[in-house]
Amino acid sequence: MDILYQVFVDPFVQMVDLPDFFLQVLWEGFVSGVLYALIALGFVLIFKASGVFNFAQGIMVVFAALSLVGLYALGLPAYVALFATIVIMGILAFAVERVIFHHLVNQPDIILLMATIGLTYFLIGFGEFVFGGDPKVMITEELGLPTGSTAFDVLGGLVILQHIDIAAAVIAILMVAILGVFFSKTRIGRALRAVADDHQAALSVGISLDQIWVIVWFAAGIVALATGIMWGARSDVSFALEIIAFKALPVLILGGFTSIPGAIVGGLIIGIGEKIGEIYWGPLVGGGIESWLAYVIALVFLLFRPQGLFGERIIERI
Amino acid sequence: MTAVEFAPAGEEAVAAKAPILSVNNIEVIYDHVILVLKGVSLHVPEGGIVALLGANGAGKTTTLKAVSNLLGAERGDVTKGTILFKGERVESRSPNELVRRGCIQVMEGRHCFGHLTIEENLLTGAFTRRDGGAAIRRDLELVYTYFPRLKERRQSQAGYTSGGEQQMCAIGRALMSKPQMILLDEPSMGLAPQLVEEIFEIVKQLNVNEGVSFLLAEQNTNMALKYASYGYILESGRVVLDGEAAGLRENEDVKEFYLGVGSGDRRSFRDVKSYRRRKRWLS
Amino acid sequence: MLYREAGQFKTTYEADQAMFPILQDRIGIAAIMAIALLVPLIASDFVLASIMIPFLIFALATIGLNVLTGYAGQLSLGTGAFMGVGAYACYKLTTYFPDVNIVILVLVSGIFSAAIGIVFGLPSLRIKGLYLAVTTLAAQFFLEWCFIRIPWLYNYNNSAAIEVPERSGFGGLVLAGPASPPITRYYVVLAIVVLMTFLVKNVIRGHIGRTWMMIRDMDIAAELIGVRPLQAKLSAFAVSSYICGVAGAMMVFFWLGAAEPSSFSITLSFQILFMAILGGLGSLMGCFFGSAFIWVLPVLLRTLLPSVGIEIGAETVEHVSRMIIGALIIFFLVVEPHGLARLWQIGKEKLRVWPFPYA
Amino acid sequence: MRAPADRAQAGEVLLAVDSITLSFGGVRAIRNVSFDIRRGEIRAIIGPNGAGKTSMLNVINGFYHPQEGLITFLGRERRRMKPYEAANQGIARTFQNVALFRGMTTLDNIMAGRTLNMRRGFFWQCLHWGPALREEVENRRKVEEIIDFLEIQAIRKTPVGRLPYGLQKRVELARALAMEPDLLLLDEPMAGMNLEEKEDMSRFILDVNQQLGTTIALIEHDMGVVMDLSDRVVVLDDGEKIADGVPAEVQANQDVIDAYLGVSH
Amino acid sequence: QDTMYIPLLSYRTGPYAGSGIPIANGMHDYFDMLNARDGGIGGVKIVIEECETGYDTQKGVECYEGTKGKNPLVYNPYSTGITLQLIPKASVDKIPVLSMAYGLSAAAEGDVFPWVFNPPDTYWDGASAIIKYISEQEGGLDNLKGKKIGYIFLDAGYGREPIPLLEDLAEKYGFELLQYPVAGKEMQNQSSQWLNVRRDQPDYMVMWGWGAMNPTAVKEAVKIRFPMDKFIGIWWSGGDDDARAGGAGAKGYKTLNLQGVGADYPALQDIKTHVIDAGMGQTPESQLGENLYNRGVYNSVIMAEAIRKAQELTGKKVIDAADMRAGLEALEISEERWNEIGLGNFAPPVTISCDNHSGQSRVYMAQWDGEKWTQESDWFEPMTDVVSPLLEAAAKEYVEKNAPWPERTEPCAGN
Ligand SMILES: Nc1ncnc2c1ncn2[C@@H]1O[C@H](COP(=O)(O)OP(=O)(O)OP(=O)(O)O)[C@@H](O)[C@H]1O
Ligand SMILES: Nc1ncnc2c1ncn2[C@@H]1O[C@H](COP(=O)(O)OP(=O)(O)OP(=O)(O)O)[C@@H](O)[C@H]1O
Ligand SMILES: [Mg+2]
Ligand SMILES: [Mg+2]
Repeated sequence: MDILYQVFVDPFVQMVDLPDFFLQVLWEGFVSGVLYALIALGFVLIFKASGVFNFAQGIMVVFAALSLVGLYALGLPAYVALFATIVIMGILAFAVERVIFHHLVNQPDIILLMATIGLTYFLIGFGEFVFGGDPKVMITEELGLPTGSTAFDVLGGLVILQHIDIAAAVIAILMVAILGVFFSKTRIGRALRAVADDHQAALSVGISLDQIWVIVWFAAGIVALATGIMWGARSDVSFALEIIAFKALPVLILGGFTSIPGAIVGGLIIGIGEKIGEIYWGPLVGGGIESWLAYVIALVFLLFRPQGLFGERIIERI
Repeated sequence: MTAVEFAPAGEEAVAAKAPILSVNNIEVIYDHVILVLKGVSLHVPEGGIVALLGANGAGKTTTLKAVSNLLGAERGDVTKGTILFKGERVESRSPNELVRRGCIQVMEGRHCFGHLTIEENLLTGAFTRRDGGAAIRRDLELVYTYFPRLKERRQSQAGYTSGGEQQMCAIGRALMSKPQMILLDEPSMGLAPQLVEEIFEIVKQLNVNEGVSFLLAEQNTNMALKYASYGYILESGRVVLDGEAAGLRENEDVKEFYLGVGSGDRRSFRDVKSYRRRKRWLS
Repeated sequence: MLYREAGQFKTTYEADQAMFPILQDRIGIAAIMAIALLVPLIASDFVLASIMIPFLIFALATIGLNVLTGYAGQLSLGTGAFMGVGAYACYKLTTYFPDVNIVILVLVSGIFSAAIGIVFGLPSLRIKGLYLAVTTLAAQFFLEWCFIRIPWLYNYNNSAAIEVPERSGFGGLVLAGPASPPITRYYVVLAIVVLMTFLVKNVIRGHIGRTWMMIRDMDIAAELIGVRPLQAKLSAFAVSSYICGVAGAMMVFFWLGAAEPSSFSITLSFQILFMAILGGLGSLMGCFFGSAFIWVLPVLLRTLLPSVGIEIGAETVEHVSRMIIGALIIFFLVVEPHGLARLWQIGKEKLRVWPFPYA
Repeated sequence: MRAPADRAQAGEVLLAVDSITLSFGGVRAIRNVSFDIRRGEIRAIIGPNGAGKTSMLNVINGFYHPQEGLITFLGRERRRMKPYEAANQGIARTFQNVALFRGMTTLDNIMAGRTLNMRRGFFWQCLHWGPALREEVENRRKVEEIIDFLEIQAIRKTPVGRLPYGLQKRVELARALAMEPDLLLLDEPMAGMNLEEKEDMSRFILDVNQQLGTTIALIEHDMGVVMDLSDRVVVLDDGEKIADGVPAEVQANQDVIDAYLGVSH
Repeated sequence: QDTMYIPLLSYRTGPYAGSGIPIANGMHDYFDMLNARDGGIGGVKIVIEECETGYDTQKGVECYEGTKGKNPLVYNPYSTGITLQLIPKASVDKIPVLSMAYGLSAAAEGDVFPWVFNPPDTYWDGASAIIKYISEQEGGLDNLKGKKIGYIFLDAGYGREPIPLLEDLAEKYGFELLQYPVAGKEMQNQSSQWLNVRRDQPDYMVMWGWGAMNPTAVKEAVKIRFPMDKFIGIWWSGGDDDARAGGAGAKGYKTLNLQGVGADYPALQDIKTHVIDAGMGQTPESQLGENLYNRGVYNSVIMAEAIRKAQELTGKKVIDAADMRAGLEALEISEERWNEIGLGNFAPPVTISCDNHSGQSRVYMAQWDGEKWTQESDWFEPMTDVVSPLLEAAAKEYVEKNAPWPERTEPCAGN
């Protein structure tokens, strides 16, 4: 009886008891959801456009952020460094296409996945070689991003909003909107989806895989940069960030690998769900359930919709 | 559809026109070790329809893929020989460049984009075109008049359409690129008899009205030789016989093995009593 | 010329279905076994303890994963956790039964991870492909969490780590624990790995293995032929987790000597997955190639790089070796996407037609 | 040999589909179709593209579940079955878009058809010895018979992914035969074959039908093949049945000519 | 040319590199300086070889196996996880393990762990010192009753090590201990933990963080407006970069400390001239004198002094691992000795004995002033009286759990 009370009643009592705190939890969940969504967005871009599950997205985030901070440390002004980093991501996209995917047309998904894992290894080694392993501080202010926080008196308590978090949310939503339109409304967007379905057939109708891949990898690179800036501002820039990328997996899966809005909705469900779960139910089992709760949430959704919330229907026909 | 009077181009006509495609003595190896084409040469005259015939595994698909440069995706390589399209070497050109230059392939086994709708599939065919939305719309309507069934199913995901519908979609998609040369791999496969005829009529129409050249890999020899001007017969990766379509139709061996009109009338499938190990041109 | 099967005729289906139908292969395998047995004579403790033992253990874990992913086509990212289940099971078993031979306990502990594997395999009936990866990831992170949050598993040690107590058997040989010599552990590991590989090979070439491959290649068609998908998938999960569990127990008892929860983290899962893919999915031989590539090569690079070059820092060695590994992974995939095993196959086919370049 | 019309009258009803209706969202693929298949006959299903032929086969062996209607197989009525149950009951099939196990060799693909006949448990499988080996060899013998029958000895050990299309179709037939079915469903077995190969294939189909007594349902677009081989033909158009009868009847039916055959036939 | 060989299991890559780099630099540079300035120790050069572990236990063990054939004098695992792995191996291979102020607290019991050393203090000493400090802030141990003390820690061997002691003290002094574990892979994503902190409103926060966990925690604490002067890190959570990440808001953050900070010591100046200015090593000049860098130097001082002691005891110039063990066991760095080696006032005297391998030296509280660490309290003793019996009990328990654990056979050489 007691246990039932603790599981089914008490958490809600707590929520009502401290409504300001509950709001804060929701906000934190929202913010981490947005950040997860940003990482997931990079994955979705590449997956949607080429059927490649880009394992290297996490490391690209770190790589982009490190380049930015590193270039700034070399004495470049912040905006020049930002521009130079975008150029670097472009070069990376080009190199990735030339060296790797150009040769792996029409290979099974898992092979492409493996290739991105190889890329991950390479980028980690290369990144640490160039930038060193010590954590660096993100140049938030120099880039003109807001810092500081505002506290609101609501419901008899304080809700503290970090300005950088608000900026992150705005940027993420903008990106999702732009990319969403790009994919569904343009000629290139259609071609991208065709490539993801069947490389060989896409080639046969004259879609240039090379070009397409450079475009999406570049776009993913820019998303990675945005992600890197936002995450970097929250903690700092180091290779530890790479691990965060795993959080994007349940988001992706929940939203559906191919859906851009799915990334943001999935991100929010996961972000808010895991915060609430951790804060209100976590203590019952000793805390730390955040590490797997996201996956379990995703799993539950998947049992009802095996292709994720917004994913394309898995075609089963014979 | 308006029927156009059609006569196979005469010998002089073929000779007069320069070949739009010529394949010279190519060799293809899969997976580094499996030699599949052993010196295949063939020529498609500008505005001609050439049929490529042969048993299963003879290498028809491989030949077409070699031309359209899709072998790379199957880990195959052209190791010898040259391929010229409109007088230019194209072995090292990427497939999309070839499409842009006007040579497109309809792949065997449909290969529609399963998650895209039929209409989106057709539109991807126009990817390389730069002549504006209106022209593309017009051609889309044209494809729909060729294949009314596609219009009915235009909003369905291609992955869920029937085999024949997918075949139509694949052909229609190729037409959308406004090609000068189409490599057709088994266009009639899985189509209802009526449609088979219609497809060949479309081929003929495009050939006559728009001057599109065709290289046609086909098992329906009867049809193929009826519409083509010239034919090549492939056996185990070699060209074993070639000639004017009319001439091939009269060839005794061709009649026996490909047309089924050996001596006298059509045999009934029921009457084929034994699996005769039949004579091959090679072996 | 050397590698020809011409003239080797088989008169029975038994002979045709033998594990190594070609004489040269039989000679080859005998040679490899002989080398494996003789390695300790020349190898230093370091080679045994840090190269050979982990190499074999990883190869076994890779076989486990390969059963699931390579043969049954179910992508799993939870290998590390399943290995952990085996390790903790073995640890608990030896706590309760200190006198039972540790080798037996290692083999028994796999049963526990098989059971857990089945539970996490249940969703595979509905969820497929990359989406299934999430289930296994849930398993990975949930189990990892359990390894920390259930102190009973590590006998309430403060550090949440388990340490291998000294265990002997087979007439007084010290098999596990800090005092056991690498050579003993090497032979034990070798024996287990060879035995398990043999058993798995048998299962693979029988109808159960075929069922798995059917599910992998086209699950709908398999179902229409009469395969029960649930049974087939769960059996693959069970066998795979069993093998991974045994490998995990061996990893702790015969190699590391101790483990913390983070030893079975997602990193381990990925490491094994790399080995499986790079070696070649759906090939047992590939598992050994993959393990050698991902485990042995970096160790060699780390030990060799400093000795060839000029003075470079330890971390530079690490960076460079990572870059090299990454580049090599890409290189091999570009050369042969189907893994080292396929490369080997092509090599053999080339040999077969030698001196001609192709058949 | 008996005349086709004669054969059609004989034999009990092996399978009957009764008022089947199947729709996917808005698409009505099959509308209220009934027909039966008698033991020992070759029953052709023809119709224009998208008529619902493949869907019909899918309904019969349980891959699609019809919204309405009943299936009676071997005297048992059912609304739906699981695909593997259908296989258990003795229904085997080939597929329009080749559905071979691409990662396996020809031999393994055909052995896969024997899955239901192989029951040795895990223990013996591990050892691959004793009963397991005996069972394996027994089944291999059966498979080799089929391989001989279909003349595909040369490609026994070739991975099917490398085979040309026509041979893949033949391997698929072999796999279906390996199941020793009562009812064999063939979905366009001769698509993409030239005449010679079609003749071979016809021979195989007839032999299967006559020597093994297997009942066959055949979808095919080559009218020559259909008319020559089949005992009775059912014609679907746009999901509806428009004709049913012996080949000659069907061929003369004006609806069929309009919807499917076109004037020239 | 005789040399002595010391492998350093360092990590300059991975998520813990932020803490690992200054430590490794400090350890490395001190020996480089001795080699350059004095020609080694007792005339014998020290060969230092780093082996990159990435804070990964597997790799750590591999480093150990790979180097143990080269006659190493002593191992510095720099990871509690790796230390735990090496403890049983060390007594078999007869190589001492020096886990300076980390690792297994119970290893201070020299009778049970003759090959393991953890001077100058164990984690339990550290935890007790922090509680003692808090009690002083509150005006006495009695005032701890009813207080809430939060404990945020890296959920690994390292962060879990002090929990038994903290629980013990909580019971004894009646304060409530709230635990906030941070999983290794969630180090940079601590918002849940800090939300919980915000809800629970603990009076003090104690942190056992390492690597990327530290700067993130400091930032989060600033974010929820936790009073920074009530946020106390263990000595490993006191990297200059860790505090710097919190920006202006981090001012007031405290860390327990074992040694002085800043470069105003003759020995450190020698490092500057002989190593950094000479272009050796990888230390950027700004790092010299930072807290974790000096910690690395301290670690090397302990080794160097033990080597000297061993040379003295055995009369040999080139000593081996067994001699090193004896040297460590007889180690004594008195105030004069600190002065002699150019590190006067750097740290209090350290004495190790055969039965006490830790020494339980004095510690002090440092505070971040927004730019650098400053000494906030006097040097004070940890609660030795409480900790000692617990250590003894823990060692006993370890032996029971790891039966059969070898009896100590090594003779006691020193004092
Ligand atoms: N990817 C591949 N790898 C290895 N061998 C292949 C591959 N693709 C085709 N082959 C081999 O090449 C030969 C020719 O195949 P191809 O597909 O060109 O024949 P085809 O004439 O088109 O036959 P079909 O009429 O059956 O389509 C066959 O023997 C086949 O086994
Ligand atoms: N799973 C499905 N989802 C949606 N529509 C489907 C599905 N399966 C079949 N259809 C539709 O049902 C109709 C009948 O399809 P079916 O495959 O049975 O045709 P068919 O008679 O076999 O044609 P073909 O001769 O071209 O193979 C088609 O229009 C097809 O698009
Ligand atoms: Mg073909
Ligand atoms: Mg069909």
